[in-house]
Formats: sequence, structure tokens, C-alpha cells
Amino acid sequence: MDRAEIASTIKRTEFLQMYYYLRLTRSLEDRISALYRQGRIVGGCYTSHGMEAIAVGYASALERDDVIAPFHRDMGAFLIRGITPGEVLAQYFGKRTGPTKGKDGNVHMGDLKRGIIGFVSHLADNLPVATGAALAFKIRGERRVVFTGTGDGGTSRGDFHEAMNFASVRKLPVVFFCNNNQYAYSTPLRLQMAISDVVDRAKAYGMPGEIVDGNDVALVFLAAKRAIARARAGEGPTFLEFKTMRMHGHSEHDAAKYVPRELLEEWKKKDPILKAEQRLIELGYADEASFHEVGLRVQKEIEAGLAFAEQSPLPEGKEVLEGVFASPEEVEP
Amino acid sequence: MDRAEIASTIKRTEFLQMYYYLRLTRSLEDRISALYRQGRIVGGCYTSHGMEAIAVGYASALERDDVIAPFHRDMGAFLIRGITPGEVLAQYFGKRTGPTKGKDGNVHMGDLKRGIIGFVSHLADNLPVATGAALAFKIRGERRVVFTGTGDGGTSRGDFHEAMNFASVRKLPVVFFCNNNQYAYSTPLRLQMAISDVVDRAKAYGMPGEIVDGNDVALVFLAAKRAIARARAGEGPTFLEFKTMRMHGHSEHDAAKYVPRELLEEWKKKDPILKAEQRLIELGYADEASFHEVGLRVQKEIEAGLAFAEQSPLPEGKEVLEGVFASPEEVEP
Amino acid sequence: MSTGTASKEVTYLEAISQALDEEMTRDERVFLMGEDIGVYGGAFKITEGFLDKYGEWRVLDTPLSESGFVGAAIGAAMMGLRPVVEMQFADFISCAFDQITEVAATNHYRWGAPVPMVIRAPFGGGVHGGPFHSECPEGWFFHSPGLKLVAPSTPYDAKGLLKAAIRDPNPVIYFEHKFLYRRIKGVLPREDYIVPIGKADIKRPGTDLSVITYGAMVHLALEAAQQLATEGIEMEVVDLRSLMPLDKDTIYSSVRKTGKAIMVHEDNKTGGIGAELAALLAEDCFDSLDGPILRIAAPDTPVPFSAPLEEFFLPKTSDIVAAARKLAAY
Amino acid sequence: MSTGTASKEVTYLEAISQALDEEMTRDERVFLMGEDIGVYGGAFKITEGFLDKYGEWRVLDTPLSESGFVGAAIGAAMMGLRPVVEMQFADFISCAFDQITEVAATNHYRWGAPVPMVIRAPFGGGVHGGPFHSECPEGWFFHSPGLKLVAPSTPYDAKGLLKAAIRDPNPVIYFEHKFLYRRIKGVLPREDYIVPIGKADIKRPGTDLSVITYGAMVHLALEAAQQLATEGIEMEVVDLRSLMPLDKDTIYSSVRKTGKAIMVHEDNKTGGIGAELAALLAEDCFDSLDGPILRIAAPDTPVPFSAPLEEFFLPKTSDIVAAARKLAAY
Ligand SMILES: Cc1ncc(C[n+]2csc(CCOP(=O)(O)OP(=O)(O)O)c2C)c(N)n1
Ligand SMILES: Cc1ncc(C[n+]2csc(CCOP(=O)(O)OP(=O)(O)O)c2C)c(N)n1
Ligand SMILES: [Mg+2]
Ligand SMILES: [Mg+2]
Repeated sequence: MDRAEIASTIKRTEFLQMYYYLRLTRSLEDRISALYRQGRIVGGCYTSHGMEAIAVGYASALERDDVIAPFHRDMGAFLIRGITPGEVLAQYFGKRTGPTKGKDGNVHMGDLKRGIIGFVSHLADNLPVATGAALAFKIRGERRVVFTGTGDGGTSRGDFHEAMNFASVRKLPVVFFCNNNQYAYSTPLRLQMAISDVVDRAKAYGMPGEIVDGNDVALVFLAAKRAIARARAGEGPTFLEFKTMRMHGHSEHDAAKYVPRELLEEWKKKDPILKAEQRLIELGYADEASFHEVGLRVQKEIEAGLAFAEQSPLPEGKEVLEGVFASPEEVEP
Repeated sequence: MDRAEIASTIKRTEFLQMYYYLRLTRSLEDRISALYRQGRIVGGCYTSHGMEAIAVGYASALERDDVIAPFHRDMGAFLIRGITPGEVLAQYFGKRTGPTKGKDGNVHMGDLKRGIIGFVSHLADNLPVATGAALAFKIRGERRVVFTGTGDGGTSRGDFHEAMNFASVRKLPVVFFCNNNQYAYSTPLRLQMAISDVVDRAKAYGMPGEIVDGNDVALVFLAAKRAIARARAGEGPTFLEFKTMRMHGHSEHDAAKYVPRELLEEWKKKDPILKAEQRLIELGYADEASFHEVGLRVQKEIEAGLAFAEQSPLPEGKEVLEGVFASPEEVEP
Repeated sequence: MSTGTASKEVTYLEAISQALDEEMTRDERVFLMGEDIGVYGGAFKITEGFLDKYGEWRVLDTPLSESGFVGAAIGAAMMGLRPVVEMQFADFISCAFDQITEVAATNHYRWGAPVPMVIRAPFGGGVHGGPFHSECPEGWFFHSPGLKLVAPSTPYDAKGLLKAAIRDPNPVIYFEHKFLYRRIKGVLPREDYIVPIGKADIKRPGTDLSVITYGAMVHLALEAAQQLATEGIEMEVVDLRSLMPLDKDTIYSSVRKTGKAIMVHEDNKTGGIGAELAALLAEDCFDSLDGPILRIAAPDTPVPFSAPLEEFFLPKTSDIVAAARKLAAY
Repeated sequence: MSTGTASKEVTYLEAISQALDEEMTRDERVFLMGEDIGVYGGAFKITEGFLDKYGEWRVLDTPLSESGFVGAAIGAAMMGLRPVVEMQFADFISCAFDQITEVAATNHYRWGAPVPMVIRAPFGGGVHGGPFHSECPEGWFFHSPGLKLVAPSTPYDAKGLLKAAIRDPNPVIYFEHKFLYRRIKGVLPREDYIVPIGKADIKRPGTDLSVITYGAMVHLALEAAQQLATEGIEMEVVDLRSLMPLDKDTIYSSVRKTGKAIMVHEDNKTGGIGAELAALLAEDCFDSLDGPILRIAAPDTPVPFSAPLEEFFLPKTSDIVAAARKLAAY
């Protein structure tokens, strides 16, 4: 897609906003990784390093009323939906001010008010759930859309199949994506599926699919826009395969020796932040100085968030016993 | 496919054998339906009426050492693998001489010695199991093949997806079929999937697929032969969609009012026994008189089987407690 | 067995239909999903006529995918609807196990979003269904925090508990016993009512011992109690109705009064709900116990198909009578 | 904690690796399936080096599909192989629940085909894993006839039980506790040995009361017993090792001797294995009981993530000590 086309479809403020979230995601996750290495964060630590354009691109394409059912490498989407860096860090520290109040950890952040369906570890489990959210919109005749996805590995699970099929049969307003980063933990794509483009999975459901450069936030944004528009118009679900590469280990504890170094070198050149900066300069939307400024702003916000998270209280032990069941008031309008 | 081609690929004895099994299946199941209506059979009663060519065709294409993991409308396959009409009826009566000794009912017949993996009600559950049997053959370097399948409805389950995917990735010697009879209980294909050919499901796995007239035993046989040969040669799994129509209710208690009568009228003309007779005559393999003879032979066998089943003992109550666990001797060669 | 004769009696099955119908009329957020519930009206005809009345977006025939549609119910519930899903047979709930235990059950605990949904599970044996059309899967879910479980034994309870389940802000599994569908009748109140979740019901008072049970077994226990009464043994029949949460007050006060307890369920014995009941009593009512706590349950096997096997497998009235005699004499 | 010092000690984790390695060498029918067990050697590195040693057809990395590969293990087992599948975390076993409970567990009962396979399930908390990397799912399978369940607490038992599981003609779920992986060491015999399935082990004899437990909790019970001994209370520690079948002989004779019993497990309390143990004792050993049967278990909630919450959630040595004191004084 050429410069003119992008300029005509993505406004300067929109693109700058996405750039800001790319940087915020990168810096926040880098900080989380550093905290992990310092032993200050316990539990799993999965980042979207090198894949930030996907979550930032799709979450930017959504309207306020839409809903996401994200995946474990979608930090940008949480931030765009309004979870603050401070809340994220509080979540990682197990603090009461995190979105799960210490009950759950890391990227398992949900908040209905901000249109976020929480992630469960069991991969692809949130796809049927997302489908059901879309069903609710369809039943009520609302023009809201659900955006959900999983990794290349996650597409092998039965729940992926059942969700994709049901959404197609009922033409539900949901967009599915696959964050194809070539690996599922240590498992390369060729041991995960006998196809080389995950998008072929969509053919089983009569669902249109598209392959998108997942490292180019502009292309992700535009593809998401198209799919969302389709869903909103009642034309049914779309499957988007975002090609990308996992640049860190599966989790921060994993050195990922099983990934050929050349592959990483190659993908490093396609870094989504670099790519976005090239685009912004080409479009005349920004320059090096403004990138630097964004960097400073982001750092400041993360420091403030860290202070918030550090100062936040831990939950008290007995809070364990709270919240197994919802009370009636919680569901009445 | 024209007459000459079929004549050159299906021997007379082979075809006559298939014809015999078509008739045996039809008559045996008609008898079971009648017994059901008389209240002499309790529990579910699913028949393959009008779909007999599928199981007869594929089971005839297999070698002795191969294994089937059949589906609930595959009576012909049980018979070809050596389960006698008497055993089938004993199974339906809950007699101790049925393959499950009264523990399980109707088409849930398994027998490893005859290469039959028992069916469980949970649709598509036997697909991963079949895949595993094929994996065992691959690991041991045996040239054996597994044949397994499910209904159009069954293809919507997660286990279908997981089995198809794994078999493809590892190029396992297994053939999958879908018995596409247009309905899953009362659910028409359009509410089951957003594609009109179930074979499109195979594209998600990079698996070759073929649409076959499921009412023509010759075509079923030849398609099965091709897929089996491919599997045996180590080239991996194939997906066969057998187009057919369920001519009775889902189970004998179901009047199937939801099926348009015209559809049934139309498919009645394509009855697999009629079709086989036309082929046999065209090929000069048989004539009306021999069809009549087969009919008599089949009736006699069923009467004998019924006598066997009736005379067989019921299990004793306390046999409930037997067999929850296997003993070591059962697994040692 | 019937609970009245004055007005028109309805079956247990009709009571379930009525509850669904009335709740769908009362609250437009309530909708149904499942296999063959639409034009066919469901395998047991519970939703016959519903498609015409409520349309295909409130009576959704789903593809054959239990995990998929239970997951969808969770999502719809979080967005403010009130899904009621039907398992064609409770046996197939194993296919949706992961969605139920990992997603639905834990959702509110983990991040505070309620999941008000109901799963209807036609369960139980005595219908010659064999291993996969007769299961009692409640034991698994009893051990999954975050789920409520109910299992009515009468039309009155069936209707009232289903309404309560639909109005509950949590995921509720509603175990409806297939054997009772057309065999048990009763007269229902004209007005709207619910049977609150978490309240057991003394189906017959007694002083000598307590039998604690639920579902189809309640009727066996009542029969047994009648027989025992002729021998001068007064057995109290506690119908749990709610399996989760348990009504410990009612259970404990019954056993504290009688000093003797028998747990009866159709589910397999080991690790069944009877085990928890016995454990609770052995811990909390130990000083009131005048004898061992007995359990009557199915043996630890799948449900067999053949008539004599299933007959042997299922708990019988005579088993309860025998155990009660033994315990009464203790 | 170690069980010897003379020769080189191995961890609980190494004991598991050794068992797999030795069984694969002994019997070429044994093969492994799971996610990331090949080139990566498994999430916990149990199978490190196995791919090179045994090749990609005996150490199979699978697609991310628990139901699919458990089903495949069932099929391979029926065809005469001896699959050992790894759940990356026991938590994900819910995704394979249907294949385990409906197919593997019932297969031999229904039509006589044995399913000799093992599912390794790294379970348990104390590792800050949160709700989905800390679960104790044994309670569900305890209530599924046809499965054997084991849960070792020491390297010796870990190795011996895994070998026994692999040689067993039935489906066995092998619960290995993640908290013990690198924390518990012991010296193992040089020669081949098994720990028979179905045999509990008295890890410490005592006369005043019995604590019945398994897995990581055994070590807490031993610590508690040591503390109690200084107060003159002699607590017997019964390590179940096998959860199914239960070694009723050992359990009953311990409780008949001491007259008092405490069940301890890390799994949620309600409907856990402790309930069955209590029920068995309340039914079969009632006359020997000198006090209520106590249970110490996790509360009925998911496993929380945050440190103070998880600390509160998990049973503690002090809980056992307090309960034992109370019971001893009863
Ligand atoms: C059902 C299930 N099985 C196993 C796991 C353990 N696990 C966590 S992430 C992961 C790999 C995921 O790969 P993919 O879907 O490609 O996402 P990626 O991490 O590459 O972004 C695995 C196996 C899980 N979370 N859920
Ligand atoms: C997992 C599961 N859910 C529901 C059922 C109940 N059921 C039995 S057969 C059937 C329809 C099957 O349709 P299809 O797969 O097309 O096979 P057909 O009967 O048409 O040959 C249903 C819903 C089941 N057996 N298994
Ligand atoms: Mg990946
Ligand atoms: Mg069909």
C-alpha cells in the first residue's frame, strides 16, 4: 500500500496516537522484563516485543462500545482500552489496585467497563466466549463488534474450531485474528499445522480471510478497520492472519535457543516501531524529534505507574474468600 | 465413471460381496427397526437406511489388518469386519453374547481382534483415537491403515479439528470420512456450517479431500481404495465427503417431520441398493434372479441370528462390577 | 406420585417448559441455545413450540459443539443476556467441561464479571440409555468452586428452581432427571414463584433417622420411608434440591435430631456428593451421631446398558429400607 | 528434605526423568507425547535430551491440542503401545476431560480393550502460578471410574510410581507436584524397582492420631508431626501415594489404632478426596473413632495469584498442628 493511500485513510492524529501506544507498550514491557529479571515479578511474563503493531493496530480500529477478548501478547490493546501502566504493573505485582485485585496475574486483565473480556490461560477458550458476546450484540440489534484472537498454536485447539464455525453460521459481528509469530512456545509452525498460512484455517468455515503484515501498524489498522466494518454491517466474521515473529523467548525465562538466530536478525529489521517511524516520516506526520519526545513522555508515564504500583497495597489474605459468587445487585441495571 | 472403468477396477466377486453386504445391512437394520417398534429393543436405534453404500464400500476397501473406528451409521462395516447378525442382535437385546456383553448398547460395538475400535456416543471423540491408532502403525513402521469418520454434525466438534490437524502434521495413515446426510438430528447443514461442501473443512489442514456420491457403492469403494493406498504409502490422511441422505428419522423414535418430503422422494430414487443392482446388471455381473437369491440368503441369516440372540443369556446383575480395570495379562503378548 | 389433585396436574417435564416459557416472557434477556431445540423442540420436547413463539434468535439451534455454545453462553451472559443452554444429554457436558470449570466458574472470582447463565443437563439412568445417555455428572461440578448446582425431584421444585437459576447472577447447572420427566406429576401454583437456591426441603419428617438425597432417589427414599413407617421406623427424608450451595442448616438440624444418617445418590459412590455430606457430618455433628454414616449409591462403574445390569447398578428402595433397618437397630 | 545421604541425591524432578528414560530403554513400546517436550525438553525440562536419544517418533511434540493428543494416546495404547503424555500444566487437563473420562476410563469396561497409558500432570500451587498454573484437578478424576491416580511425595515414590504407572494395563494419571520438583531430594536404589499402585506408605508412625495426605502436603504433615512430638503428641503420617485405588487396609488400620483422623490436601475442600476418606471412616471405622474427622484443605476458590492470597489459600503446617492439638485433646 503506498503513501498516498495510507495518508488518505489514516489521519495524522490517529497515526501519532498509534505510535505513542507502540512506544508505551514497548517500554512498559521492557520494564516488566527488567523487573522480572530482578526477581521483582513472579509468575509468567509473556511480552509482545516485536509484535506490538498487532494489538495497537486493531485496538485503534475499534469504537469505544466495542469489546475485545484479547490474547496473551496484546498489551497494546489493554492500554488503548484504558488500562493504565500503573494498573498493569499493579497486576504484575499482585496488588489490589490491579484489574484482578491480585486474584489473577499478568495479562489476565479483564474489565467489562472498558470493554475487555479477561483472558484465561487455556488457549482459544476466549474465542467461543467472544463469539457469545457478539451473539448478544446481534440478538439485541446493537452495532457493536468483538475483536478476538489467539496464537498460531491456539488455532489448533478445538475451541478455535467451534467458535469460528458458530460465528460463521450465525454471521456474528466478531473479528478473529491469529498472531502468527511462527512459534508456539518451542513448537514451530510445521509441527503445529500442515499449512503454511494460518489463514487457510478460515476456509473450513466459509469465512473470508486476509494475510496482513503484522509488523506494519498501518496495515494492521486498515485490515482491522475493513473487518470491523464488515462485521458491523452484519456481513459476518473475518479471519485476519497477522504475520509476525516472537522476538523474545516464550516467556522471559525462556532463552529460545530453538529459534535460529538468523530468523531473529531478519525480523529485527522489520521492527514495528522502526516501521512506524519510517511511515510517519514518509507521510510527513512526524520527525525524529517528536519520536524522542514520545519516548520521554512514555518513560515518565511508566515511572509514575511504577510508583503507583509500588505504593499500592497488597490484598489481605482473607480476601481469598471473596468473590467466588456474584451478588444479584451486580447484574441488575 | 463409466462401466468399463469400473469393470476394470472392481472384480465381480468383490462387487457381489458388496451387494450381499448392502442387502444384509438393509435387512438386518429393517429387522432391528421392526423389533424396536414392537418394543423388543430398548435404547437408541440409529440406522443407516439409504446410506448403506458408505460403510459397505469403505469397509470392503480395507485389508484384514487395517482398523476401523466407525460411526453410528456404519452397520455394514461391522458386518464386513466379521460381527455376525446374531451378535448384532444380541448387542441390541443387551445379551451377554453381544460384543459388549450387555455393558453398552446398539452400535457401540468394539472388538480389537476384528480391528474395530468401539464407538462412543460423544460425536467425533473417536477421531483422535483413530489418529492415535494410525500413529501406532507409523511408529512401528507397519503398513496398516485406519478408517474413521463422523457425520456432518460431528465435524463441528473440536475433536474433529484436533484429530484432522494432528493427522496431517504427522502424515499419519488414516482416512477420515464424513457421512454427509444433510442433517444432524433435526439440524440442517446450513445451521451446522457456513459451507455447502463438508470437504472444505479439509483445507484447514492442508489435507486432500474428495466429494463422492455416497449412494454408489462402486464409487465409495474406489475412493476409499485411493485414500487407503495414499495412507499406506505414507503420503498422509485424506478426507472423503460421502454425499447421502438420512432416509429415516434420526433414531427410530423420530418421525423427522422437519425433513421436506420432496427431498426424501428425490433421494429414494438414488437408493444405494437400486444403484448397485443397476451397476451389477450393466457390468453383466449379476441378474434379477441372483438378487432374489441374495435376499433369501440374507433373510435366512438374519432369522438364524435372531434365534441366536433370543436364546443367548442376559448377563447377571453382578457382572456390573466386572471389568472396570484391565488385568496385566490382557496387555502382555 | 403427585403433590396435589385439586387443579390440573402437570408433569415434571411440563414444569420445566413452563419455567422456561414464563421466564422468556418475563425477561427478554433470556434466550435458549442447544442442539435441536428449535424446529424439533429438543430431544425431550421441552422447548416444543418455542421457536414459533420467540423466534430463531431467542431459540438458537447450534452446531454440534458443546464447548462452543457453552463458551458463547458465557460471552452472552457477560454482555447482559441470560442464556439457558440445553445439553441434549447431561453426558455430553464432558465436552464443555473446560469452558464450564475454567471460564464460567472462575470468571467472577478472577476479574469480577458475573456470568448469569444456566446449563440444563438431563441426567440419570433407568431409561436403558447405556453408558452415555444415563450419566450423573454432578459430582465433578460439585468440586468446582464458582458453580451453583440444583437437582429438583418434583414438578414444583423443577419449576421454581429453574426460575431461580435463570434469575441467579451466577452460572447454575440445572440437573433434570430424565426418569422423572413423564412419571412425576403435580399441581403448580398459578402465580409466579421461585424455589430459592440453597434451601433443602424436608419431603417427609421423621425422628429415627435421616436420609439425605436428591433427584430421582427422593422418590425411592419416600417409598422406603413409607415401608419403614409400617415397622415403626420414622425416617426423615431430606431433599437437598440444591447441591451447591448445600443447605447445611437443614441437613445438620435433621441429623442432630435423628442422630443417624444415610446418604443416597444415583451417582457413583466414590467421590460423590454423599462423601462430602458424610464428611461434613463426621466433622461438624460428630457428637450427635448415634451410628455410622451410611451411603447408598451406584457402584464405581459406568452405567451399564442391559436391563439386569442397570437394575443391579441403580440404588433401590429395598437398599434404603435394609440400610435404615440396620442403622435404626444400631 | 532428603531420604538418605550415602550416595548421590537426585531431585524429585530427576527421579521422574529417570523413570521415563529407563522405561523407554526397557520397553520400546513406551513413547512420549506433549507440547514442547522435544527440542525444548518440556516446560520443566523433564524430557531434556530425550529427543536426541529416542528420536522424533518416540518423543513427539504435538500441536496445541490436549483433547487431540490424549485421544491419540488412547488409540495408540489400544494398538499396543505405551504412551506417556505430558500436560504442560495439570490445569490444561480440563481441555482433555472428555477423552479421559468418557473414552479412556470406560473403554475396557464397555468393550474390553485395555488402554495402558499414562498422563503426567504437573499440579499444585506454591509457585505463584495463579488460577491456571496451580490447580489440583485430582478430585474430578477421583470420581471417574476406570482411572487410576497416583501422586508421589518423594523422589523414591516418584520414580517407582511412574514405572508402575507405565507398566499398568490401565489409564493412569500421574500427579507430579511442581513445588517438589527441585525442593525435594533423595537417594534412589541402583536397581530397577517399582512402587506398586494401590499401596499407601506410613511416612512416620504414630499412636495418637493419623494424618492422611498426599503430594506436597506430606512434607507439611511430617513437619507438623515433628513439632507435635515435642509436645508429646505422636501423629502417624499416612502418605496415600495412590489416590485410586485407595489403600483402605493401611488407612483403616492406622485410624483403628489411633482413633483419630485428619485429612489434609491442597485441593479445594468441598468434594475433595478428603471427603471420601472421611466418609469411608465414618462408615467403616465408626466404632473406632474417638473424635470428629477433621479436614484441612484449600478453601473453595480458584488458586489466587498474589503472594498474600496464595499464602492464605494453601494449607499450612501450623493448620495441621492446630488441628492435631485440638483433636488430641478431644
Ligand atoms: C490449552 C493450553 N495448553 C497449553 C498451554 C501452555 N502454553 C501457554 S502459551 C503456549 C504456546 C502458545 O503459542 P501460540 O498460540 O502460538 O501463541 P504465542 O505464545 O506464540 O504468541 C502454550 C503451549 C496453554 N496455555 N493452554
Ligand atoms: C458431543 C455430542 N453431542 C450431542 C450428541 C447427541 N447426538 C447424537 S447423534 C446427533 C446428531 C448427529 O448428526 P451427524 O453427525 O450429522 O450424524 P447423523 O446422525 O446425521 O448420521 C446428536 C446431536 C452426541 N451424540 N454427542
Ligand atoms: Mg505463536
Ligand atoms: Mg448427519
